[in-house]
Amino acid sequence: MQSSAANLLVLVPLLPLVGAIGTVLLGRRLGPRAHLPAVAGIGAAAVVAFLLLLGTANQVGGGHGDPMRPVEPVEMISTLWQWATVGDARSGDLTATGLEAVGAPVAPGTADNGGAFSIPIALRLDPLTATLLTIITGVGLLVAIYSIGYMHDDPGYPRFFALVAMFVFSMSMLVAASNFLLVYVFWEAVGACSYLLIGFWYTKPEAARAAKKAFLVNRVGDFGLAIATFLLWMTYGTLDFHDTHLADGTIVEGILGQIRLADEAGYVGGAVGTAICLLMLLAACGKSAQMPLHVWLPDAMEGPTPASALIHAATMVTAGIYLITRSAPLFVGCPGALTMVSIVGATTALVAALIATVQNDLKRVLAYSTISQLGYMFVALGTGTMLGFTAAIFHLLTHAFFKALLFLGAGSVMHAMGGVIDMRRFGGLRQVMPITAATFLVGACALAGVAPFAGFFSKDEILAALHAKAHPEAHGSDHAEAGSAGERPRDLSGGVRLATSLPSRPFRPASMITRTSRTDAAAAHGVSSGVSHEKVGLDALDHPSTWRLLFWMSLLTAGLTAFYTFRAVFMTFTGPVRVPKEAGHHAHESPSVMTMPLVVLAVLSAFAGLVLFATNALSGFLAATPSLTAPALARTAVPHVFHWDIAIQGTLAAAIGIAVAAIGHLGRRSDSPQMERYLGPLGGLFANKFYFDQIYAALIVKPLEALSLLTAFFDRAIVDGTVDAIGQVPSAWGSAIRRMQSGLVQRYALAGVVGVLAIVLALAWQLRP
Amino acid sequence: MDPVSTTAAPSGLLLAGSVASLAAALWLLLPKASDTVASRRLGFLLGAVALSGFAATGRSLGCVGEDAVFLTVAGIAVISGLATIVTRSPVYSAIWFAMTLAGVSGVLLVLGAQFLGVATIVVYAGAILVMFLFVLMLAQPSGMAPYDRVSNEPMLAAAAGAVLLGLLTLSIGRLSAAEPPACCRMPSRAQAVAAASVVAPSTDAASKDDASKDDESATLIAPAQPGGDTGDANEVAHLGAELFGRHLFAVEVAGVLLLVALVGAIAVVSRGEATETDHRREGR
Amino acid sequence: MIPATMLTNALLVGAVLFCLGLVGILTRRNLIVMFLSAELMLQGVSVTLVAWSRYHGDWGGQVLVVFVLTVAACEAAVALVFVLQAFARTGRLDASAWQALREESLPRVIDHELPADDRVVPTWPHLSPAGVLPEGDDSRSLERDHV
Amino acid sequence: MNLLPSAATLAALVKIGLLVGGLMTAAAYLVLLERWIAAWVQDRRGPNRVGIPLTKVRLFGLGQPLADGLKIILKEDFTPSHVDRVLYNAAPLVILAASLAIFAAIPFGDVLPPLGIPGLPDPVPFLVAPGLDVGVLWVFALSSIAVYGVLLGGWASNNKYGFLGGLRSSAQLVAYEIPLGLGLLGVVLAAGSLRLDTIMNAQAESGVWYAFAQPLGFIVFMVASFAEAARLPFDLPEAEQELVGGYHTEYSGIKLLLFLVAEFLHMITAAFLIVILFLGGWHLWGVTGASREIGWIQALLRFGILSGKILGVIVFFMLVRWSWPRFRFDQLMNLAWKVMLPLGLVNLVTVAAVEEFRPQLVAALGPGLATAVAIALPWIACLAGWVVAGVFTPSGTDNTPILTHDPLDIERELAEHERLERAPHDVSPSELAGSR
Repeated sequence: MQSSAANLLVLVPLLPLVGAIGTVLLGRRLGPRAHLPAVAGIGAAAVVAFLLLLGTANQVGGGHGDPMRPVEPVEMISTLWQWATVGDARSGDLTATGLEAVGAPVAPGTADNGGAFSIPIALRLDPLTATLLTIITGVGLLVAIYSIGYMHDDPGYPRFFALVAMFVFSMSMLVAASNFLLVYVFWEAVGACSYLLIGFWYTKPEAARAAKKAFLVNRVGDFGLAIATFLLWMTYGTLDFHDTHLADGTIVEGILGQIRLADEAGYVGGAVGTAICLLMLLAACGKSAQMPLHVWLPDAMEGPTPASALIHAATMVTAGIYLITRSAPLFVGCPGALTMVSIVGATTALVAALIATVQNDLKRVLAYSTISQLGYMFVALGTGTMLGFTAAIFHLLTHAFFKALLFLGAGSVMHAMGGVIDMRRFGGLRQVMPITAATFLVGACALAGVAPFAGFFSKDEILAALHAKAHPEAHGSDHAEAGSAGERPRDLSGGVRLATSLPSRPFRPASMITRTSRTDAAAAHGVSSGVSHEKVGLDALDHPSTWRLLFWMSLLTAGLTAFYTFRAVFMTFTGPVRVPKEAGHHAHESPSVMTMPLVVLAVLSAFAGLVLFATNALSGFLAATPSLTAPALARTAVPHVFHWDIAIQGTLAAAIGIAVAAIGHLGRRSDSPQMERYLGPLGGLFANKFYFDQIYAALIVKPLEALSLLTAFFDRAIVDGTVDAIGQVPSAWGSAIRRMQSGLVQRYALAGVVGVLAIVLALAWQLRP
Repeated sequence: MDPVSTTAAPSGLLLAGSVASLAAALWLLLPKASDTVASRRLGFLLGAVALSGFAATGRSLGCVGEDAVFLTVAGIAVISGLATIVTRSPVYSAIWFAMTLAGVSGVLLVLGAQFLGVATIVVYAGAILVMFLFVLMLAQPSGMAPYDRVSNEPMLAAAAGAVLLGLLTLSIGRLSAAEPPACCRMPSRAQAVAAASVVAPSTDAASKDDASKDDESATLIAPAQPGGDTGDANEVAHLGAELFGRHLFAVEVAGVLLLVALVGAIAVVSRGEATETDHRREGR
Repeated sequence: MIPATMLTNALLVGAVLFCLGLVGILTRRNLIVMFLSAELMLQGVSVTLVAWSRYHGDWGGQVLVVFVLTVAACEAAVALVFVLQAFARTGRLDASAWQALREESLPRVIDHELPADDRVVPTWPHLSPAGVLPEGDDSRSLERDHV
Repeated sequence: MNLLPSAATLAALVKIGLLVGGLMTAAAYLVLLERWIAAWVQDRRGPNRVGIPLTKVRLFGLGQPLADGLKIILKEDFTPSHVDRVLYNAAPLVILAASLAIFAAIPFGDVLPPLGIPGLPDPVPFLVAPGLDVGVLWVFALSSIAVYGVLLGGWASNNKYGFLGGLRSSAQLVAYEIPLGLGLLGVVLAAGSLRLDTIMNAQAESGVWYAFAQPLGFIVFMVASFAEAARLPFDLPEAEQELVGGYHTEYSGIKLLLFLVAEFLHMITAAFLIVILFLGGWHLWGVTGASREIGWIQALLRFGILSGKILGVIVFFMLVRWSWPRFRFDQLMNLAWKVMLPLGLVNLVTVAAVEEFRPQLVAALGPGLATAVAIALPWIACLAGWVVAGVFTPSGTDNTPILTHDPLDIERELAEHERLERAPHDVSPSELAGSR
């Protein structure tokens, strides 16, 4: 089973890669059929991924049902080959002095690693990976099929498909890799694919600028991931997720290996742990477009719409979610960092939703919506509970469906409108393109959280997870068995102290913190002093009042989401029929190759949430993911309950939003006066996207430009000047000496004679009696 | 004569003076833009001083009587050689070089190398130099050109040549002043032959084979035969035996070299002439 | 066999000839005079070789001089051909006319300061013309202007 | 050191005096002889009037050389203004000195009886430089020095006739030295020595003159000697009809005399060499014998025979002069390089082969027959060479000039001249010195 599954796993990235290479090689020859290798590759990969998903589900067993039952982690590793092996990468002293100086002990089981450093090209298959692979390849396949119609006239047709296939390959590798370094590599690879696809129409200045912007902003996050990777290796002595059984019988414990996961104290907290987690958060912010690094995503809409749907809505932007989910045990060890994840997510979700309310560009509405929904997922991740993680993945799944659907629908509109995407310039399109309108409406309902569409259930789980954190007492009964775990003797001191601050009942995650970095935790509560207070402050954020605020922010965001979604629907598809003149005479429904994926996605958007929620398949399935089987996490598992109160709150918020949108826009001309005229100064703030770009320009770009000018001057005038001056020396010598090369043979001979004479004289002087 | 001269080692001062005056003389004599009659006369004077200085440094002026012929021919050779390189007119240069050849030939005869002395005249003066003159007269019928009235770096070259001569003189003087090193000592056989030839000139073992053909006793045109050495009464025969005995292969190679040079010269020339005739044919 | 004094005498003569030839080949610019100087050096070498040969009573030196003569003859033949070809190209026997081997950007070395030709140009005897003069350029003289 | 001249030196001085006096006289009277022969050949009267001065005694005109000499000596020694004075004056001296110095190595044979003078060998050889091992080379060396006289005289005259004459002369002399040397080498090979007296003695002892033993060598040497002496038909250097007077056009008075004397000395030298090398020297079968022990009568006889032979050769020279027309220069060069050189090589190889296998021949055939074969083989080679040369050498069969254009086309001549003026370096030496 393992070997065959592993072999199949290799196929998932390999097939798109082959497709990409085939497209590159054969693209010109195939002409209008250049999509064939890529689509075939992605399609085959999708089939394989689905098979793997089924296989994994089979192995997990029933999967559904009792969350209290300890779940056996399901993990299959296939090591293809060793990429690089270094005998002793650590000089030895570094472990002794450097890390101790930081104050963080080397985690147990890593000191005997001897600094050996090896990078295996290892792929892993676990429920999380299988789920994501299915999403990636499935959505990728649909997008690729859609693109056949969308891109049919483009001169870069083969290039587009090669890039899409390459992206699917990179993304599959990213989620299938079992090593932080490989993750980093493919993290960069998807970034590169994203860059190339945003700048697909590179002759367009806006596209080129947007690509550059996306790339540069992503660099900030990538930098965080790089540092995090370094720190991980310094801390744990390995970068592997999995345990490695060496030939001599010893076991190198992987960071997310089952040995370390089983050990409560296996993860470093404190300064180092928090730093690692915050750096990972930074990386996730970059890739998943969270504040303050979200600015690239709206601009990335300059790329082809299928690329936007695939990369900037459904898959690549979820890489941050994946990273945090995968590193869940690390985050769980650092509650401050976890809380920061939620804070960042909630803030992003709210701000992006606010901005989205005033956007007139259909794709930009969807882009900000994406940012907002990703923020939602971050909020869920930040709860640090089993419910939160599964909710985030659940929302990721449903969001992939409905956001891809919405983007493709927007692309369909754009395709029909001759490239015009400004909602004010068209209207009433439901009569022109009914399939697009219907599927778009399904997607909008899903996004807005209208029951029983997919978004409703996933959003409900997120709100539930938040609510559980905000009101731990309300969910107390669900944590019955968690309390006994917290009373283990080694956790007692920290747990008791925390218990004093939270008298109602001991809070599990907090007790875990005290276990891993108890001195810091003690310092945070004033028992002892002398350690950094910032960390105390950060951990102190993990307070129900904070979570309460975050809950309400999320609820507000849900309402806003419903508003801007239906605003877009109403502006585009209702009211009198108007078509911009760029559309010409072919303002018609898109071809079936484009509408078919829409329909498929619409079906998925409509029913996936209900099916998954009703069967509770996803949470049971994901619980077998090794990362999520950490004891501290597993203890937060709750029985599968539908929270009516929260559902009602969410639905209410959505209904209010839809109602406001209907009041403002239903049946009106889309170019009529907008809602934002009631917003006053806030309208300007939203329309200018909270002045993020301007703030960045003023705070970072301008000083950097000034610094660049300065350094450029330094480089050109002083460094280059010095180098040139040094270069001038031999040049001057040369120009002086080459005057001797007059071409007159006699002078050459004279020089020779003089030289010989000098030698003879020297010899005579040496041999003198 | 005593092979090891009793005079002191060449004084450095004398040598330095000789070198300096030779350099100055050469510089003054070589064709330059700033030539005057006076400077050339001074040059000649300095040249004479320098040459006598070198001769004195060489410490070989002890016996005029026996070396008179040698001194004469050597003087002719050296002075003509100097004239060869300082004369403006290339034709005169060639004539002076012919004089040098005569002098060198004389030196060789004095040294007892009859064949080489005469062969030098035959080959050099008779063939090579005539060809040079031929070409000179064809190429430059007026005799003198602007580039014959200037020199290339006369000062440096004169200094280099003078210093080189000084070094050579120094080493030659040291050669005679010191005991001859082992490598330079006469072979014992040669010593024995020399001793025997002094006692009984006609019993030279080396010349016995040819004695039947050798009707004349050893009276040579070259008066300077120190020690009555008759070892070269059959000089040509010996040289021939040496050439065609030990060095036969080298002689063959030299013959091939001559042939190759001949063919090469004709090839280069006739290619030029071929174009000439082509040109003519075209013109017809 | 010759005594050591004769040896040093001859060596000195050889050295002088050699050095004079060296100076000549370095300074004189007429190609043929340069060759003469080279031959002068060869003469110096020949004298030296013969002197040593006679001093040692060994024939090798004289044999070598025979080869020197041979090589000189070859050299003269080939060199004269090349000199003639060179003359055909430049119209001069000037070694400095050949400067193509110089550094690319360097200017050609040109004699700026030539000594005045101080020789007296004699007046030529003129005969009264007889017969019909061919049509032609009177300024073009078929005579050499001077020796 | 005895400052008095030794007996050998004194003897040499005496010989030199005798030689110079005799040669000068001979040269003068050979001029008379030539004029007589010219007159005889052309069937007219030669000089027959000048006899003893102030008397009516004519003596068949034997006084003519004296009168000629006196006249030419007393003429104005005119030096043109445009000549290179130094070389102009040096040239005749060079040529005369070289011509005279040749005789230092030429032996007159053992023509003196024993004198018994202490310090001198017995008999005293009538040879200025006895014991010169390289006699033949000496002759060569000095005849090549003589080239300088011609070359420099022509060049220094600053006259194009003289210049062309000088160039032609040098080219001719250099070219014919090679066949001359090849003819000589056969003799040297046969005799085994470079010494002329040894060669002479070898012929006397064997009784076979080399003219008979090496006919081809003899012919080659003879022709080359004519060319070396610049006698007709090879007198290209001073071809009167072409070059006015050749290299001595500008000379007059005593300098011209020196040139003329040198020419005659060349002829005498050539005659001497021919006689000594090929005609047995003083040897005559049945008359002189080959012994080295001779008395006065024998010595005088030998001297007479030698002189007679030389006179005969000179007369032959003169007869040839008045019998044959002049060669063209290209024919001259063709003859040297394409006929004489190969023939000389054939001769040399034949002689070398014969000499190499002579011991085997003697052993196989006996001395008499061996000598006959040794003589017959070179004759066969000679005939074969003659035929081959005649067949394969075009210039030997076709004497008409190879015309590439109409020689009377003045326009073309002018154009050609202009072309040559524009690019004087394009003229090849042979073209300049050639028939154009």
